[in-house]
Amino acid sequence: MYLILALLGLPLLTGAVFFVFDNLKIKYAFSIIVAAIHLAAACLVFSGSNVPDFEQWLRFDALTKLFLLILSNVYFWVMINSYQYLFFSPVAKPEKSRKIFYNMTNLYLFANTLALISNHLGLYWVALESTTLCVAPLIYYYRDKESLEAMWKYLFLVSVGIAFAFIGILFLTLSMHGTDAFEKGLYFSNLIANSTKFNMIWLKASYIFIFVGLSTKIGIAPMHPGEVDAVSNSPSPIAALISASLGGTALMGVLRMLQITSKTPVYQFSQIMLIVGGMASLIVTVVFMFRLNNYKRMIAYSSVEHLGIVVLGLGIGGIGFIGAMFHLIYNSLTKMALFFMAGNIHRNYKSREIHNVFSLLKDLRWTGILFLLAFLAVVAMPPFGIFFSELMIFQGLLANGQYVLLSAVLFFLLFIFIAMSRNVFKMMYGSTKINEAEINQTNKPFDEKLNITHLSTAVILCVLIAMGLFIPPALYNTVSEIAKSFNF
Amino acid sequence: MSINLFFWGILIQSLCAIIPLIIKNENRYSFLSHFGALLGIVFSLLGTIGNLVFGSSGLIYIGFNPYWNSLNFRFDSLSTFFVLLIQILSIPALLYSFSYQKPYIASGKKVKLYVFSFIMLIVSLQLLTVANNAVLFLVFWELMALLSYLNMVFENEKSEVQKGSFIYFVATHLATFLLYVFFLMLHQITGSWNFSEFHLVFNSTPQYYLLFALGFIGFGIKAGFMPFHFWLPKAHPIAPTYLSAFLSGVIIKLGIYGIFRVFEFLKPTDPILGWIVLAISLISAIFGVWYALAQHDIKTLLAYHSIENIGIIGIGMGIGLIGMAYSNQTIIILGFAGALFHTVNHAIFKSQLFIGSGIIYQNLHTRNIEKMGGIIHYAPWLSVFFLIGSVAISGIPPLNGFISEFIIYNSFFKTAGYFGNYYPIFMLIMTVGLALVGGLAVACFTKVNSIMFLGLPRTELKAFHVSRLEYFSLGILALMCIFIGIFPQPVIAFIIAVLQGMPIVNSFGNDFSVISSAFPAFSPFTMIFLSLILFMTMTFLFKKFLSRKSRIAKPWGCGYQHLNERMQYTASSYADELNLIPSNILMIKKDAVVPEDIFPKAGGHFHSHSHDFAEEVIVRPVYSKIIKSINRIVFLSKNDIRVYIAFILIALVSYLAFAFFWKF
Amino acid sequence: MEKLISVLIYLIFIVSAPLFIGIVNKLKSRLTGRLGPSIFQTYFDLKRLLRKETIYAQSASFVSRIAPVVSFSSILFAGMILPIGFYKPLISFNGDIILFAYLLGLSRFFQILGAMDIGSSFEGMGAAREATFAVFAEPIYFFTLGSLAFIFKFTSMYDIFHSISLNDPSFIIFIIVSAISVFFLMITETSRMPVDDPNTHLELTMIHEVMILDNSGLDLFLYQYSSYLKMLVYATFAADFFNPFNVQNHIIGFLLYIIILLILIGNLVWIETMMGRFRMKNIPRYLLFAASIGILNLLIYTFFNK
Amino acid sequence: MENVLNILFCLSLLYLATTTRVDAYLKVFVLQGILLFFIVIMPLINRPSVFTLILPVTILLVKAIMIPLYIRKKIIIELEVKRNIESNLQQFNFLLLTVFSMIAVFISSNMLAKYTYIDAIPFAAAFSTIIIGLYIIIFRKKLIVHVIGFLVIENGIFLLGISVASEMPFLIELAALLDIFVVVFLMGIAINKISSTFSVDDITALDELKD
Repeated sequence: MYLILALLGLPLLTGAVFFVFDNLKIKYAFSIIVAAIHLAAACLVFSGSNVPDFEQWLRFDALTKLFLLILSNVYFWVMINSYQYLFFSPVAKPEKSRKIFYNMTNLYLFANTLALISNHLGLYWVALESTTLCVAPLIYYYRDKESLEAMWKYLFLVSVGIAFAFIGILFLTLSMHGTDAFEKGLYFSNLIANSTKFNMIWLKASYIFIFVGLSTKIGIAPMHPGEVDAVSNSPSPIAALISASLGGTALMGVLRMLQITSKTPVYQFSQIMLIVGGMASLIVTVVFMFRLNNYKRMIAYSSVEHLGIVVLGLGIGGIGFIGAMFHLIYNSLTKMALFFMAGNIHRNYKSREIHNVFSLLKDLRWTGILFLLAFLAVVAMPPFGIFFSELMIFQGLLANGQYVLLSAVLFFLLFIFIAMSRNVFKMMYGSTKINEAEINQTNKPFDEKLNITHLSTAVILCVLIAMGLFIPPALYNTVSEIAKSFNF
Repeated sequence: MSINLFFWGILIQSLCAIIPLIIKNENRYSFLSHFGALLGIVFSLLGTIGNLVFGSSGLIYIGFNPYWNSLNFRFDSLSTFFVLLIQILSIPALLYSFSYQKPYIASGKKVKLYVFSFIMLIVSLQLLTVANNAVLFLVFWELMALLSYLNMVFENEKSEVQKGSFIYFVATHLATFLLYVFFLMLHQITGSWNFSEFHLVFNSTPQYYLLFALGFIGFGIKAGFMPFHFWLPKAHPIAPTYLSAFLSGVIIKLGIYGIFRVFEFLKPTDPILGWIVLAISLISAIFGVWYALAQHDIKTLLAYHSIENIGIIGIGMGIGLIGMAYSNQTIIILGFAGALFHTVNHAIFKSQLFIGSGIIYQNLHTRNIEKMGGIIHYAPWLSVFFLIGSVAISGIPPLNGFISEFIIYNSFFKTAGYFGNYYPIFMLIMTVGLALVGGLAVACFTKVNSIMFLGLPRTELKAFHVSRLEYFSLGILALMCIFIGIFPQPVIAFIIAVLQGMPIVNSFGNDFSVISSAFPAFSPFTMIFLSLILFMTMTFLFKKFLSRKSRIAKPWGCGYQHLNERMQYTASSYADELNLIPSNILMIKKDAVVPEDIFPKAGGHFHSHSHDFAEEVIVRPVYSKIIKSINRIVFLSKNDIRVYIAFILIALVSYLAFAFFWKF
Repeated sequence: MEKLISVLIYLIFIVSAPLFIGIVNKLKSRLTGRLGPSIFQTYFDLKRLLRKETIYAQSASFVSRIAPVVSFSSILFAGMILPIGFYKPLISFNGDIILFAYLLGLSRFFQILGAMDIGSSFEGMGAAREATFAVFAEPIYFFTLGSLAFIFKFTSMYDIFHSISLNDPSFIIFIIVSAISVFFLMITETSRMPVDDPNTHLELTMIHEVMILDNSGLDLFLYQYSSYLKMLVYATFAADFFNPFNVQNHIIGFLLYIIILLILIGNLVWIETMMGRFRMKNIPRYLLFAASIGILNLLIYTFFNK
Repeated sequence: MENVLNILFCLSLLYLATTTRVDAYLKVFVLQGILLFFIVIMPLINRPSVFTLILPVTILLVKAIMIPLYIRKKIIIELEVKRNIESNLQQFNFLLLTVFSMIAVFISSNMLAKYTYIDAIPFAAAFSTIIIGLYIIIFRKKLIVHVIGFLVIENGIFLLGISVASEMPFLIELAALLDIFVVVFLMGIAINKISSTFSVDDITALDELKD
């Protein structure tokens, strides 16, 4: 019982209480404690201690355990780095946006955890909608034109998307009509148990609506722009939070629907939908990667690409499915590392344009190296985990005999690699076009002290390498349990 | 026992790599890490030799991953050969890198990252050749590419360094993608990740040719065969010289190691594959050396020579492949022995030439040979070592280059002998091709030596500082060249031992008496070359004794007394006639301003530059076409919210239509 | 005993090298109506050079001191491989045709370096031309000798030449074809008339002469002697193709060898007096022509002899 | 009786398609709120228990009174917004589009009604409301109109919920309504900020975020 309290009660309470306080230091301390407790609870849940399911309202199967661990891990790291960020971020009128920062993050944690562990589709929907509401003011942190526009677009697009998801839920109830499951209501356990008795047409329609609706939040093309604008204009801890954890929660809905349709003839269709979604996001990323000049936007598009690969892996099934699960874990870690370092660069170079940032390796010694390592992680260089998960997904593609698809994926990945490395290396070394000497006088010297963001990024990268080569047995068991529940 | 000695050595090296990150003082950590790594290499060298002598082909497990099962290492004969090559070559490379970085440290450049990545590069190379699990192999393969990239950006202020290293990084990444598919398909067919289980019967797998193509092109890009070599002339000149010496001496050989593994996995029994490999290698050899002839930048020239030597190694492997197709053991042995021997030779003399050019670069700060000249008067010993290197590389008798080309010539004659019908004609073409390559190499290296070292210095030269350490590393390599040239027997015995261990050789019957008969007799060589050198010293002493008086005077020059350095032959004029023949392939662009009036005033100038065919005609247009077509997809880029909502509607409608009209 | 005879033959070969050129000059002057120098004039020149003082250029380094020695001794060793007068040569093992070609390559390498060492544009021009024509000479050698090696499946000089038996008519075609291309190889390598005029003194036209322009005294002695030796080596190489009726008796063999040499001299002199020089630009084209003849006889063999 | 209310709902949609003035949009939205109230009340007439009445009353309260008041007070009066809604598609084409889509929806819902257990008219009405709501968002420039379009979509979804007579637990319905209200509330604040920072409140101003 105390686990539920830790997971849900505490964040809600602190979120509400903080409306009264406005001393930032206490708020920071409190939210770190809450985050730590939440992480401890998530680990306990992950390692199998049983939790009451509130007469079917909550559900703790392997999938929720994994996603819960990802969420709390991301939230913990973001909270640690948020204070460092709040004080130095270049904001015109900081105190107004700082006041509501910690309230919204705690409420976000509450809504997100509720969405993950809810067993009822409607409850999941409401929690997802409330996460959007919590995140919207956080995006508007900088209080300038871009962040306002990003917040508006994100809010509008995602709420329209989620409205379509609600239509999907209604279609699901329609498909349940006339069967005994109808009385038992929209509980996942009930839906998964007797999904074979549903009406196939409505099930297919509900799958489409839910997939399209939720993909605005996950960031799968062609519904990705809202997500990309939000991530590229929000402060970097929030950007890390959105791209690392929010994508996963929305993906939970799609996974649940996949689970429901897994025993029915609609399964092949839902897999094709996922593959199409995955490929579309890869194409979109390739197209935009060559045209952009803002490194935060570049990282946003790389998260669209990686979530596209995850969805592609889910659509393939078998070893590809397992690869997609690992890819999700590794992607959340890499995104955090990338965004923290991007935050550092933004703070020192005061601009998000790539051509204004140069000789990173020389001036910001630590940030440069860590940003380079994070970039190598995101581009699937071996010691880091993403290389192994992508290899599993390629293996799944081959097992299905999709040679054409595999070569297309490799082609896109190569060109994304070319575009991204061109941008990152332009930032890394001295810019040859502008005469470096007179530029240096203007914004020198950078304060390159070793602060907490560097330490946390370094720890994240080490965890990424360790988890890449030697997968912990608990994780292996959970992932194979999930695979069994999707009957692979 | 010897295996954990090897791993102890690796441990020491990686520790020394981490030293620079701890110690602050530049000179101290550079000294400590370099000589610590040397100690580590000696340890692992003893380990490899130990287990070669005692022979242990067991698997060494370092961990278990649920999806890639056992991550293990194996010391089979081929990997021991390449590990030994890497370890022997890394000794002079490390010595030279230490002295190369000294002036840079003095001028206050932070070399922490580069020392770390160079030593880790050596460690990852050694582990790469010994890795037995495909995923572990891929991990170390990418690590090698990454670390050599990190090392290549030593002087990253210059834009050409940024461009060249970027092209290198993308090329290796492209090669790795091909290898992903290659190893995944092999895993799918054989169901295991270990190299030892990757052997496949030829006709059982439909995708056999696809697999061969993937493997060959994947490793060929790294080795530098002609059509996929575009990154090599871009990456070598900009890399710091100790890295380019190591890159072309050792890292390219890993492409060859990979191709040997491809032969081992697929055991090709179709001679056409052999012919394809032969054709590609002949083209790489001939055009490699012809491009080298047209270059003015010493390191690009040496890079193209690496392509030529890789071509010669490829010819040896092609012959071996044909032998495998007809399962005739003598041909296999001759072909592969020639290839392996030339790998050793090339690693030795190419590192020597690169180190020499590096020393010159450090003193003259230019790589353009047209600005050099007359260095022999300032650094005689350096020019002696460079001369030995260039005589060896063009395959001239007393030195080691000749021995490996001799084996390959013999394999031509033996192949023509064994298989009747058209083989003699093709083998004749191969012999003449190789002879042409030899002739061009002679022309190219006479050009390089004479323009750089002999004659009058084109830019005034003051002091020419070469540290004792550099002389020592050049000395080791020169001695190796001469020793192998005159006493090839020990290296031949070692290569025969390696060949016996290779499954592709011993699976066609293992009565190794046939091997000794297949090999041409090497005993006369030692006798001939020794007497040749003895005769030369005798005549030289005789000449010195007989000519009682010799005088130094102005060069004759048919009576014109005021010879100055601008009247000398330059590199482009020397090679001009030879470059005219394939001028459209070499794509030589000449811009010359010729003063017309009778008494011409100053201002005339001549500059010729050759562009790389593969890059200008294949890589650049394809790349720009793809980028153009990507940018043409513009409709996605309107950032108006109504367009986003319209996307949602369109996606919804199209999915619904697709769902209800799709028949399943 | 066998070894002793071949050593003796080899010594005669070395001593008589200048004589060969002497006879050629004598015959040439006779044909052009001049009395011409005595056939031993070349020996006198060599003796004169021995006494002369060797002068080195300022810009010359140790390379120009060792270059004549290396090129002289490598041609000497190349001579050892050739079966002179159909005798078993001093060095003969499987694959010595490759050693022969590359030894000549070694002498060429150091001769070019010696020329470039002085740093004057004349030597540079000679060296560049020498390097270019050498690139085309090697294919001719390998085409002719290689095709014979493939036909007879031997790779040693002595075995190849001994397996040519002229009594079988199809072999006569091979011999004639390869003789033409080898004759052309001889002319290019030893810089005789159609490719390069040996006794011209107009620097712009010289190839071989200009490389040794700046050498004097003992160096010139060594270079002159090695060019005479090279001439005799290529003449013997050309002569060896005509091993008539696989004669066993050595004395008759040696006499036959001398007769063939004289015929060769006649040929050489005839061409030198009759023909002018080729233009420098299209010499590579002639060399390629000579090389393509070589491949002809292999085609003949493989296709007709099925 | 429900069918009559649904048809009235479709009529309100058609009216939406024709008007060009903003406060007309608002009036139609209020009408739809009232219609929804009656549709929900209709089946509950025969068993009037307080508990079941909470839902329709909240719908009436939220949809008919609170949101319109909020929009009218906060947006139209404070910002003296220009009356007409600029649209980037002539009115006539927009009307044609809505009519065609409604026809298509009605045909397809009849076809569906044969196979599966749904009654055609309410389903068609709900679905066409959703689609028309989308058209309003896509083809109008004003931000307020976008909000109203979003609310029309919410009405459509609610109508769909009722027509499917889903046993959605009471708490979830209420939470959904609450969510919608908060979203509109946030959008209202956002529009305030946009019109103050961008000085013009139609969508074309929002193109700062280039790649």
